[in-house]
Amino acid sequence: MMENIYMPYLMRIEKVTYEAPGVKTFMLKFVNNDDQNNFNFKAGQFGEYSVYGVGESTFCIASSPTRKGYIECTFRQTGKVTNALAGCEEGSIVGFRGPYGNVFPLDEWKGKNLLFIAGGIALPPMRCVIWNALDLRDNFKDVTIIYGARTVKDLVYKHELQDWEKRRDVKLITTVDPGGESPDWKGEIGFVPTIVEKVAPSSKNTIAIVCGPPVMIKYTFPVLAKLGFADNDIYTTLENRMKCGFGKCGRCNVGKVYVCKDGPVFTLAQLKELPDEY
Amino acid sequence: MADFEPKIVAFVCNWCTYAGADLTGTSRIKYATNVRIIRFPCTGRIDYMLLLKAFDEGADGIIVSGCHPNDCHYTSGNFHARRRWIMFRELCDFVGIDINRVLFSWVSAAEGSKWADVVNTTVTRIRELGPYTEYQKVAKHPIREVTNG
Amino acid sequence: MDELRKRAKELLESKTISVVIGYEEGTYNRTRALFVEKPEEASKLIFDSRCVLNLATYITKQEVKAKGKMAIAATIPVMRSIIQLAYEFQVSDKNLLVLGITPESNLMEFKDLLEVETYIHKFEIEINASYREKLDKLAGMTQTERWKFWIDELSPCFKCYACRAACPMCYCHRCTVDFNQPQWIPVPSHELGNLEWHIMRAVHLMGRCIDCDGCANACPLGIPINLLNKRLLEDAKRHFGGYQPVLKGDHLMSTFKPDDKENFIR
Amino acid sequence: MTIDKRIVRKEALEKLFEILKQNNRTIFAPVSKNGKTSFKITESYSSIEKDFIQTTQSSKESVFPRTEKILDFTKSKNSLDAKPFDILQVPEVILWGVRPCDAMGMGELSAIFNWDSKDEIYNSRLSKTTIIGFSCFKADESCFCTSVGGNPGNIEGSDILFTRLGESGDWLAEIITEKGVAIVAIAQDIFQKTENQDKNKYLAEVPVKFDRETIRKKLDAFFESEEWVEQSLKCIGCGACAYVCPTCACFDIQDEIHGKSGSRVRCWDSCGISQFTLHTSGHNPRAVQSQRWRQRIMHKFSYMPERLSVYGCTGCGRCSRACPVDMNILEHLISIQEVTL
Amino acid sequence: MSKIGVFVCHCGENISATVDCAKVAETAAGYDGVVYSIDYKYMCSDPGQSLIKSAIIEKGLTGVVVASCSPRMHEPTFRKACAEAGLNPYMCEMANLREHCSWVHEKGDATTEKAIDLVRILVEKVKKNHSLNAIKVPVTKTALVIGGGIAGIQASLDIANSGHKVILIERDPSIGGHMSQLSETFPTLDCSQCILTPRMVEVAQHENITLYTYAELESLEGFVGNFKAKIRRKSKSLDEKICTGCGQCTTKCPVKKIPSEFNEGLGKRTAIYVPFPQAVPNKPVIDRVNCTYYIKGKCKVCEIVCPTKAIRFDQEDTIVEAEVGAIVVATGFTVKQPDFFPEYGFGKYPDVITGLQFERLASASGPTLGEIRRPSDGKVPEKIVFIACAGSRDPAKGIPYCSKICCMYIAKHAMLYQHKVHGGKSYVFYMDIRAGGKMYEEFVRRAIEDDGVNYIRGRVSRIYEKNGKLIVKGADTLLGAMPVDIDADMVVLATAGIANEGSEELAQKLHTSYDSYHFFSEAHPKLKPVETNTAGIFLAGACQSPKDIPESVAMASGAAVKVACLFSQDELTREPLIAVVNRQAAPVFSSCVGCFLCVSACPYQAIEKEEIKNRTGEVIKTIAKVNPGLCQGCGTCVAFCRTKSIDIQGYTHEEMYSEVMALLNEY
Repeated sequence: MMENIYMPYLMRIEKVTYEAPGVKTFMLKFVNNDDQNNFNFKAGQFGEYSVYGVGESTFCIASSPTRKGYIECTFRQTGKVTNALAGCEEGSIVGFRGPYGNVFPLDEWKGKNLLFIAGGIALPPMRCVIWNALDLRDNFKDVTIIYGARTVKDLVYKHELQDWEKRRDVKLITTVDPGGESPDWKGEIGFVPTIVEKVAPSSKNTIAIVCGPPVMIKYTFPVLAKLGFADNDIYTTLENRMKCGFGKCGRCNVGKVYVCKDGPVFTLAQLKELPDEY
Repeated sequence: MADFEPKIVAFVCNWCTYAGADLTGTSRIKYATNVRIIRFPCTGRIDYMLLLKAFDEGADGIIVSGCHPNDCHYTSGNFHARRRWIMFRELCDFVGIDINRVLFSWVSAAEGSKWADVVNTTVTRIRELGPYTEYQKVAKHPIREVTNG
Repeated sequence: MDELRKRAKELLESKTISVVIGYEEGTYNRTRALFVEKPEEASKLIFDSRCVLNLATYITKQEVKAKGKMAIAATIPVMRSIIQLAYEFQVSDKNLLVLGITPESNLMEFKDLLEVETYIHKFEIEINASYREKLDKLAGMTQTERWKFWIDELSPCFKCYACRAACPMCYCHRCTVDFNQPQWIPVPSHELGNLEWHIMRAVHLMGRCIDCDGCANACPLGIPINLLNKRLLEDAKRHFGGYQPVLKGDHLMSTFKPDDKENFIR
Repeated sequence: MTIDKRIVRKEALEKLFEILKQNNRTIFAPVSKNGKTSFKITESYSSIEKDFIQTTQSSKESVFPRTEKILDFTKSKNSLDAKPFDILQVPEVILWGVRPCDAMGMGELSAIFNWDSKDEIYNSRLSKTTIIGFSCFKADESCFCTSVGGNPGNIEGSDILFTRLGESGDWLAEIITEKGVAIVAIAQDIFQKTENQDKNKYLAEVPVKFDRETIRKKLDAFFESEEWVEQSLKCIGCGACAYVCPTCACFDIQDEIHGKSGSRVRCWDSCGISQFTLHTSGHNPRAVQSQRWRQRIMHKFSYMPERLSVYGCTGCGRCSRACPVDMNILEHLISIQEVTL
Repeated sequence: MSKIGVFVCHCGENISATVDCAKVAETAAGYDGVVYSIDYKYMCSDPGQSLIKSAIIEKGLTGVVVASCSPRMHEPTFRKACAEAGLNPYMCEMANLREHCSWVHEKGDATTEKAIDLVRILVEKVKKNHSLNAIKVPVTKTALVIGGGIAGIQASLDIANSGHKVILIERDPSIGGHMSQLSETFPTLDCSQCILTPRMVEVAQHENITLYTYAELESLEGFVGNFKAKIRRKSKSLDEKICTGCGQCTTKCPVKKIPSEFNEGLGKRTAIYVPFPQAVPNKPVIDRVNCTYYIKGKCKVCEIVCPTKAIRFDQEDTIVEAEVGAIVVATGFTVKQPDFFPEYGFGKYPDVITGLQFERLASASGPTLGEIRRPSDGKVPEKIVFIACAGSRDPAKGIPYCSKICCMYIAKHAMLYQHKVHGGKSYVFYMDIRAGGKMYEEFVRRAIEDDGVNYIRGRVSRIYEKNGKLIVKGADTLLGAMPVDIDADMVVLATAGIANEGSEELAQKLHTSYDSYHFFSEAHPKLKPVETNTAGIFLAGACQSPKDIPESVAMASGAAVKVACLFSQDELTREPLIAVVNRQAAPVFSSCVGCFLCVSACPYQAIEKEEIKNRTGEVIKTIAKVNPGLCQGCGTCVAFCRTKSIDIQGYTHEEMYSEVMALLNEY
């Protein structure tokens, strides 16, 4: 007997965290335990989150697969569904389908340095893999995180940023766009690509993972190239519009690729193969 | 249809009819309980889609009411609304929506008793017409399973 | 027809016009839109009684606009659409030249839209007999019969939006059906969604529809949706003395008369 | 590969229809209304349209309805109850009068709905549908099944395929699948034994217009071509082509709710409509119509063969007939084959 | 994340008598998003309000629904309470359980059911509500007063005295208006000029008032607090700064036969002239139409005689641009002119004159130095007839309204006549005597009883001349319509007061509305008599309808106070319940397609075009923009917009939609 692949898991909102203006993080727990026990995912994967009666919306799982028993998602209020999600309180029930898509190849990265570069609301997809890596800290050499946002207000995961700040085994550089700083801002000031050029570690034996708004990505890639990163060592995630999540509805089809199946994680090398329809 | 209690929605403007209905209250004039008032700034604000939505969600009758001509708090909102309704009524009638279930009226802030009267007449009328099953059938079960029309 | 080709050729050669929108021979003995950008291709242009597609739809299409100044072979319905579009600030003399085609299918070039306006006002918007018959038949039905008629007619609609796409007046970048906060019109194609979509469209065309039948011709399922617009056209005539597209002045639905009839209001 | 071949006499076809009805199957057959022929639930044999080249819409709707429930739910404060669509509700259906190109389309749909995760709802609908195909004895200028691996008498996808044997009016019935066998079983005396018959001489002439392999190869390098802009200039961006297509399967998922309870439905969508890929941010990966037209062709003739190892076109020519602005896919494919890069 | 609090009020017994308030509160508690729900005896009482406030703070409420009386009653109260507790006031909604439920229905389940529905509707609405902040518009604290009659003068002085700048413009060479033409004023018979001229001087000398005479409004842009006015100062052919007003020029000017406007044509003036002796400013202007130099190109006598060489023949009109925050329209009225009464032989018989002309005859500064002498031969009329309602209250003549002032000034005229011409006989033909007003009725009585004016109730059918007499054919309706013929020496017509010429064009320049008689329309006939539909533009005096002096002055002061209120704050704060056009990030910018059909639907001209330019400055999109200063929030545009691009704060699509949904569905 086949399963109805459109049936979401029922999830109860355990905790709501306000991250930044219009940005919230939900901690979701499975309403029924079997679901929870059968569920596992890997860093980089995403899901379809739904408010019943409103619809479904696609975004990544922001918590690490190493943290069991719950998943977290962080979203910004932009459309119909995210607005509805934002209207939910702790205790209310939402739907979750997933996990979908490919993953960050952490195993392949064993013994390498990791350079995470994130901008604005694109830290969440990164956070998943960051925690994953940190939880398996010994597998990797240096871990550097460069994170920027428009203003100090817009930085997400402020509490975790402090944790990473404190950790000896992580090098965290935060930056805000010029004019976005607050009086007591101690971090960098400048656009992410500029900062990357300034502080990035050597490209030698290093994997760069870049997530952020299109503009940021556009200008960061050349910098990395200049720093000597190979296209195969640069990873990013794509966010196309999706409905089904498993390569049927046709929305995320870019060239021969279905972002929902072959993505969302791509190396720069792979991206260069794709037509510019993402 | 003795035990049929019509659901009636009233879209009214804040300045005349809503105030008129307030007066009905302060003058303790009794009327049927079937009506629920939704307040708009002006009849000019009332979107025709809301009338359809009310029927979608199961209203058996609708009252739309505002200021008398020339009394509009915004001078001409009710005039615009009136012209819109003239056309919209024709359209509804043409597609077979029962326009006897939509009652338009001007009720000023001074016409407390008229409001009670408008409500009661509407309720009686809708009682006679019965529930709007014709429309509700389509609205509540719009999907024809496995069909090519 | 030759005049048209000749003129098109001249305009393109002289570079006063970057693209001429006209008709070419199509399949199934139909004609279809042709966009002439090279003078030598002007010879492909044709015109005859089969040319009913409302080309005005293309003058608001971003890819066509992008080509530069347009010239358009315009029959009277097309000219009406153009004037209404100009009234709504979507086209102007700056980017459009009208190569009018008279009912006698003669070429009639217009200096500017003002001339076009004056010209089309010579012709009343008239609903032809066959449709008048259909309208009367429907008017004769009981409300329930009409309801049934429309539910049956509209339920096959699968919301391909060909009617919208073919309509020169449906140039909005975001149609009400694409508006989802709140979701005024159900997205799926079903009886309610279809009914509300077509009612909404008819309302939005009040005082703007110029009766070109583009929507009905476009419908792959042959649904007579234009009956709605025709009926409203009639009503506009009955209640407000009808309308004609104009370049300036009041729009039927965004104005009013203190003595608009209100016998239906208590 | 056919299991068996039988003869059905001219007048016996109606009997078969009656028998199927008595076995209370829901029968969808071509019926004509204001100039358009489409599949409708049909009670009487006489109401069936017999002299048609192609129905306006494909028969895909019986397996992939334009709007179908995928789940129901009821919500209340802090609790929620959701039920998947009950596939047992799916009725036993007979598709009568399907053209070979349509039947072939079912295979391509199945590929889409099963290449990755298996779509239960689609599959159950398909499994409960018996397809009684009728070969084409007529074709028109839009038909090009022979250019995309089909032919007017193609058995692929049908459970039984009828071919009219010329003037005699008798029918050759090719029983192709077990479902077909089951039909024969309930109407034994209608399906008479026969010696081998050559149906080909009775079939419509559909000349080959292009070679899809050539086009597929060409498309690999064709992405940036100006041709797409040329071809799509007159495209007004509606979904007609996709909705009449037997293989287009793009869909949208929407929730509908009245108060506490509602359902999640899947409904057709089209890559030709500008909203299809539009992000809430306002960014649109396929911002102009030429990109959307390219997507349609590339998807059918390049991406699908590559990823699903089937082509997304059966040559039924419906999109050409349905297009409000007369974009003729055959013309466009031919020019793609001919244009030199 | 919505945390809604529901507060159900018993209003003593008013609600709880027929509605089961506890049940309402209890049911509401069950709704999604409602985290606190309670009923209480008096929500509007201090303990009631603090109940709400503490709940907001303790439960961290994001929205409040107070189910009590009509929002028209207590909305401000509860919104204020919420604000005090740190919740945005517009996150508070009221369900009307009293006026719309408990008071109009009998006790019973149905009534409670309705109450529950009403609450649910607003719970769902408030979930969709957005925090709103009052709109602030800067104010230019200068007022423009149009018209220098008594109303304009009064308004200017009041505004100026409240410490604000005023620009007063007057079409004629001098301020003063009709009042300066009057002889005495009813009901006190004090001399008009004696009370007016000091005011005129005060205006001229007031440091806060800039006076432009011989000037008109050219055009007006902007909105309340921020108008930009262009004022045309017609050339006076004179350098006012150096002119001393010695009067040499006016005495020497050869063109002496021009009928004087000030004297209503009964006197003459020169081509370069000062309208009247007490004119302010008391400096001449050259009437170019009649000046020989401008006609024939030579003369220049005035230039020659002018001791200060102040004459400037080549002077041109100048345009003054002024930024003003408010405008008072006080353009006054005029009276019906000759051709209008053929049956009365007006124009044909020089001795048939208007009331205003009689004022000049009776005025000490008039052409006859205050003696009543008839225009034709200067003879003192022994018999005089006054005809009331000459034109007024006469639908046939297109003036159905009552000009209001005539009854009183006719009584005054008759009285003055009796005082000045001893043994003279005066008759008044009237329809009704409308003498409403302090000491008015007494005044009329005095005319009749003490001064023996003969009042005849009836209309005059016609007037014709017969051997030097004007035969007035009338009828006395009190004596059964008995015909009355009077052989009068002079006839005075109380001609109808009508809108000033040009008032229509002015209204259009100001974007304000005017009535079918071309008088300016007030915003509300009862409650906003001095406002217009355009915020920041006010009315004073007879430009709105015929008025007598005290009324005009009162209205002027009223308008002045309105202006002063406006100017009392540096920024106007307005309720944010106005329309807004959505804006999105590039490349969309807005869903508005710029068809601008909304523009003609807006009663307040509040919708403007906004051009969106790219970096190189070229216009890539033109969309609608609502001017928050002008929008009054009616929402007509909202229902009209096809793309749903305009929405109205406080009554948004989402809010109204969810109200309807909530109303018809259980939750």
